[in-house]
Amino acid sequence: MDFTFDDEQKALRDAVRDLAGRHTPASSGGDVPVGPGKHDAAAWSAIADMGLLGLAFGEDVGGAGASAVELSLAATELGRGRLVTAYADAMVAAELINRAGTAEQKAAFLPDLLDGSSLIVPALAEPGRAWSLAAYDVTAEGEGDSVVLTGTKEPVPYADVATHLVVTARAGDRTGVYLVADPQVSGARVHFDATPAIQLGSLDDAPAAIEAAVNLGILAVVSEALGAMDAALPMTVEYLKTRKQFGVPLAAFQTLTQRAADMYVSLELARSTVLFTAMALADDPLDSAAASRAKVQVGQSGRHIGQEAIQLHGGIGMTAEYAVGHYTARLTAIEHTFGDTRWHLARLSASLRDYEQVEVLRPA
Amino acid sequence: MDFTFDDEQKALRDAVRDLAGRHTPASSGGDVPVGPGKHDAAAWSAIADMGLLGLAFGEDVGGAGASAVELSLAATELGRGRLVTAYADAMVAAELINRAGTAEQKAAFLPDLLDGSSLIVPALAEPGRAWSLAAYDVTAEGEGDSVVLTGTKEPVPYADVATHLVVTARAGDRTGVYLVADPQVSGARVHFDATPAIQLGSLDDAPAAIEAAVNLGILAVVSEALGAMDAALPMTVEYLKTRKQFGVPLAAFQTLTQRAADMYVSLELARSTVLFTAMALADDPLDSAAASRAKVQVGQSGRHIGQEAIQLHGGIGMTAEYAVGHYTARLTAIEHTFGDTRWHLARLSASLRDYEQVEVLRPA
Amino acid sequence: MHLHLTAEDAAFQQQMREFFTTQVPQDLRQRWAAGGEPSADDMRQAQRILNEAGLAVPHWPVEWGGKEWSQLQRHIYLQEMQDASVPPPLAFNANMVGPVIAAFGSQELKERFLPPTANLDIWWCQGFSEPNAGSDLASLRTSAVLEGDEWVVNGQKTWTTLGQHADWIFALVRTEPDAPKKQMGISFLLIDMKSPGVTVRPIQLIDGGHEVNEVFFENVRVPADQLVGERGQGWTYAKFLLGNERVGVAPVGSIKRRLADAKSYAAATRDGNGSLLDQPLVAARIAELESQVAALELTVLRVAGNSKEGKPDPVSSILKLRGSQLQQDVLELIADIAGPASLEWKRGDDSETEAWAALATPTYLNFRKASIYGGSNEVQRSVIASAILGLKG
Amino acid sequence: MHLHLTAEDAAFQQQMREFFTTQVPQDLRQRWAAGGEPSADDMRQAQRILNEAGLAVPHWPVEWGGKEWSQLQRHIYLQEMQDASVPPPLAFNANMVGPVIAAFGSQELKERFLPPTANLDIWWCQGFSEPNAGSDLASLRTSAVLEGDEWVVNGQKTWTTLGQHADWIFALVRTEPDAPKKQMGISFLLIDMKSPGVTVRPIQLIDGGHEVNEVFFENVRVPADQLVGERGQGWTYAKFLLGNERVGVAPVGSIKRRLADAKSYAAATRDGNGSLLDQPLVAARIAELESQVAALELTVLRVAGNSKEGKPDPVSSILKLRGSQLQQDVLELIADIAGPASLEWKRGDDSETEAWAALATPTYLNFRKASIYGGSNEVQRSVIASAILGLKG
Repeated sequence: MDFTFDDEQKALRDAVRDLAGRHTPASSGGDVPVGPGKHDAAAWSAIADMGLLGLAFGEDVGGAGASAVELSLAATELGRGRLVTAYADAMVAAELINRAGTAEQKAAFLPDLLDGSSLIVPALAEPGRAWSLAAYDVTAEGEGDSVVLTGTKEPVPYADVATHLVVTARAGDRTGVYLVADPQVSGARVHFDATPAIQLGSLDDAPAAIEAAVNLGILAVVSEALGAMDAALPMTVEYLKTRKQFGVPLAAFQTLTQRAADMYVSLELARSTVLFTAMALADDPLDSAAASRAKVQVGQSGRHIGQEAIQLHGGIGMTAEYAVGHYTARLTAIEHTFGDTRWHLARLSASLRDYEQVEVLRPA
Repeated sequence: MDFTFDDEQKALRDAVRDLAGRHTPASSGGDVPVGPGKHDAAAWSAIADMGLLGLAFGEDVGGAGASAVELSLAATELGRGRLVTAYADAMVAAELINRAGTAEQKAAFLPDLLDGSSLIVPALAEPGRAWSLAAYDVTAEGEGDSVVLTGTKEPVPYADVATHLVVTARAGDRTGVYLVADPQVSGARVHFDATPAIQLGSLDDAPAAIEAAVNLGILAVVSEALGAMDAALPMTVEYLKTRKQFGVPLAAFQTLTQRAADMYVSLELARSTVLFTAMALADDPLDSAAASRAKVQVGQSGRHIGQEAIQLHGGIGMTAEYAVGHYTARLTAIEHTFGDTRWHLARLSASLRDYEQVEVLRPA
Repeated sequence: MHLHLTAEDAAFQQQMREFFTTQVPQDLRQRWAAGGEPSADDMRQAQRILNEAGLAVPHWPVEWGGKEWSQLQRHIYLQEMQDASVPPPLAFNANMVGPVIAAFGSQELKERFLPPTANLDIWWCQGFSEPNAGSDLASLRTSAVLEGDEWVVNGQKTWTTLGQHADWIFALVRTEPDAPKKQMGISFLLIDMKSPGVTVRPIQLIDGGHEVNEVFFENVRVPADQLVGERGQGWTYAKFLLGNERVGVAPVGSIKRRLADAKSYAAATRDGNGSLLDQPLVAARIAELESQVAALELTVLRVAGNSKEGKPDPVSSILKLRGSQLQQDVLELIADIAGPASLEWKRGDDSETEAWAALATPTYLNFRKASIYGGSNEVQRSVIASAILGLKG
Repeated sequence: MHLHLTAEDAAFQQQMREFFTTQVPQDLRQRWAAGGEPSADDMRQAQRILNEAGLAVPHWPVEWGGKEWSQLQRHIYLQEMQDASVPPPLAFNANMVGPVIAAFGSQELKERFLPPTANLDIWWCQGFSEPNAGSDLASLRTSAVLEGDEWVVNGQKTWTTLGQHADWIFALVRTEPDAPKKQMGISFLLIDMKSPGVTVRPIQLIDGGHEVNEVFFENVRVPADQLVGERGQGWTYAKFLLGNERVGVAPVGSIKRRLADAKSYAAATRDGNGSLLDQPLVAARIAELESQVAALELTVLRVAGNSKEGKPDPVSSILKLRGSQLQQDVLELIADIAGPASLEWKRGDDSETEAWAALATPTYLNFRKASIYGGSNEVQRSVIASAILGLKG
């Protein structure tokens, strides 16, 4: 059990931090974009060129042959830099293809995805429905190469810039995974009307593939959240040191500094959890309990730090000119991505009887 | 809608406050009792003599013909004075007899209970079982005057000083209410072994009687909790003002004073809720939603104030010589009496669909 | 101690309910209920309907349109208005500048300004905060120098809510720069926003909205008779105004409205073969918030009677503090119920995402202001600690 | 970044687990697991078994019984000890006075005291806090005046944990009353509790337990060679000691043990036809605590390597702060699971209430101390704010 980065990992972290710094969206001067942003194509090219899309995938399918640890490390820096890209989404799509697809399907789609030639994102959410790993309202008919999909997926982040979608759909009473090229997209809505699709692998393999892929997506977003929190806290601390009120710096108000200390605790708990989860998923992509616990801890730390970062900034923290609000907005979105804290607590609740204690020290 | 006490209510409050002050247990000097105390017989006589047992009951059954409002007001003062008596328990027993009993049964048992000649407490809890309004493990066989009970109730607070018990027991697949004289008591455990009992009223009436009686018990304990919180906060504030550390009063530490302010908010929210609940139950003893909301609000306020009162006192707050710890112990016991916050949230959850909003402004 | 409304108050409640739900157009109320950026036209229309019925400024002096309602009636009025999703009378007019002019203004100022203020013919905004004078208002630097019968104003105000719609601004300006204490030497000035030298610059917020602004004054000339009350007494009037601001400071009616909405959203959000309302953790959270909001409403009702005109009971700090917390908690719940649908802030034309779900996150983010503006929760705690508990802090 | 234990560490873990579960008698461990007031005999027996195996003071210098373990091994040792419910070596001996004597004492003092300290032949207690010197330790007033080759000690100490069992006390005393700063002029003195003039008075706590005491000194004569290190340097030694105290400051192993117990209690508590563990709110609370405790344990593992001997990383304040919170949360959960059964603290002979349920509330109340003693959570936050974040506070 070792939490230290080796030299290669440090070099990767530094390189991604540089990249992210160069592409960080402006937050001052006139209208700056707020809310869910447009995919940053320039940043995406840089990400693809640096090989960050392939970090967690084997060289046999066009990946870099590193691991989920390196993916997490890169995603943390992208989060720190507030980059708006489909990184986590593409990782889910890639893992869906990687785990559900046949050898031919992997060869056909993965290398292009991992080198950035294509942009594939998952279509999971259905309008009017709570988060679920299963599909209900989009249905698949037929098998093999003659499958058609019917129904609506929404929202599908980055659908507007995707070349393909990986879609979960109901097949009888099960959920399968399907690939659609050139989808019919309107904003974040994708409608299928007997739309031709390719079934990825078998229905038997689909549930595990979805679980592993979403776990990897969770790792990407909690890592991104770690980067966001790791940036929001120092900004807040700096503001407390420099901003004066009633003639003294805000740091003279003990109630504020004690709360900053609590934010630090939340941050460090999240950091340990994210790093561990990266290692755990690198070891076992189906360690869904680790993924759920990460989502819970980061959900709670992220809400705490995001809300307090704004509150401690005061009115200024509400403005688009201060990055702290953008971080909070992103942390809020991450909470609602791939299942919220409640969903993950409910999932963990279902298996409490299977073990006595959570073991984090594991013999090889 | 009016929250002000009339002159009679004020006079009652003052009289009970005096009474409670005279019987407040010592908390300094040598060994003082901690934890669930022995029933204070002297205080009990004084309570009975003042007519406080009969406040919520009609004159026809030997009561004072006041209402749940006056009961709440008295219980608040008993809580402020930290009196250890079976007040809430006796109120539950009285309401069980009052609501489940036949006219003869009421006449036989209520006047004695309400004037203090007898001490009747309810036996509800069963060992190894979570809180429940229904009985499971104590069973009743037979009907009318030839009923026998079998099984164990535990803990039964004040069983050791009770002249009679009102017992819930399983009759087939329903729960009935039974009266047992001279029970076989060992500590807080009561064992029935084909023990003769009198069935109070019919099985049909039992569920509503239990619900109303527990509602009244909830009112008594949340009122007591209000008195405890209302005493613990000023003690804590006084301590902050007088205790010095690093050469200045604790009140100079903003993080402590801001937390005292939050305690005040918790206290006032609880106060409003308790007063309202008294009025609501006086109006409708079966307003279980009001009782549950009171248990939730007072549960949260009580835990908050109890824990912070100790923390703000520091080490001193942990000692039996400071009353603040006794209040916290009692608030903790109240949380676990008549269903905890979780139990009441679960009960409220079951009926969320029955109304759009909680209406507290009610036309006559 | 009485549980029930008197027959009179119950009738009043019915009357208010009927008025708000029948006299204010439903489409207007639906737009307001939907949230998002408020429409100035809708706000004007609503206030004029209310004013015509004598319901826009019930707490003003009777001669200027007030009613002599009890605090309970005032609560019922607000509660029913919020429950019916009627835009409330603009606070800057009804709760801030109006009462100040009515209490301290000359007869001439009253006649000139109060009727159009009540009818929202003048849209007022507030010029108090400055970039370096937020919670510490007494540090303000905007200056007004008397030249002949005109004040010449220079400086900058900020956090000017809805200033983009405003016709006039009421501003605190420093008229006596050499006053011995910084609270002294401040005056309360009424300024036409169309005056040359006034510039409004929007501040963009993290939800994308433009509801606050910076207002710049560059040699703005203001007729001397637009100074309210006495020169140098602006601090006194501001405290009076901020006291009024706290009345009805916990928007209980709208919190309840939103919580009822949350419940219906949860029931409408499908989850497996049921709905989110079947999820025990969601249901318990709603039940808990209902209990907590009820406690707040009861506290509002209990302490409302304590407020003294112009000198708010410090207990009102409870209402502001707890009200903002619960408002934020309910909006957080709604965003969580929206779940994945909350990721899309702007719906396309044929979107199947519900409007409330798309608005959930920006609304949640927008209302982080509730614990900052109008006296932050830290300030409210300090008021409670010092004024109620006697702790200096 | 490596997930798995090395083969060596895994073997070490097995070795510890086997030792604790086979070499420490099960009945002793069961009594410890049951909680309640600790038995001095059990603590002595356990420490002597550990010491005989060289496991009582692994962090001491090797020549006095230490092991050169890695921080991870130290964590595994603690974790396995706590998981097996083995009473840990007495902190006053193993973590406090022992390391101080080893670092600053004369060779003579080391030889005289370290072996019996490791073996709990001497039971030490701590004489630091005074009635008016708690968090503000430098204000202490207990005095020691040199008369010939003896110190004459007068004064009072308080919060002396388990002082009723103690043979000796290590005390901070003021030897230089005229020192320019109050931190100066303090010395570190070893005092035999059987000395004439030493009186111990128990302080009763709200859980009914007698675990802390007041200790009075009235003209107590102490041989001069029982002053550790240099006269007037007591403050330096105390800081060193308090630094050591924070090592292993989050009792993760015992929190996990208790949480696992809580889960089994919930599963064993009947609720209708199922158990409390079937209640979604109970299950979610357990799942949440498991996640939070895992985050704490991972943080312990991550930052353990950062600690520098004698100068604790301020990050250890996280562990103390969060450790005490989670410890308290788990005990609160257990009291809630006990529910009505928690109302009975003392069971009669034929009681059917489980022992854990009867102990739940006193234990919950007792551990409110966790956020007060050993540097309150407010102090920990101040350390984080100032030493890590650079905020003065």
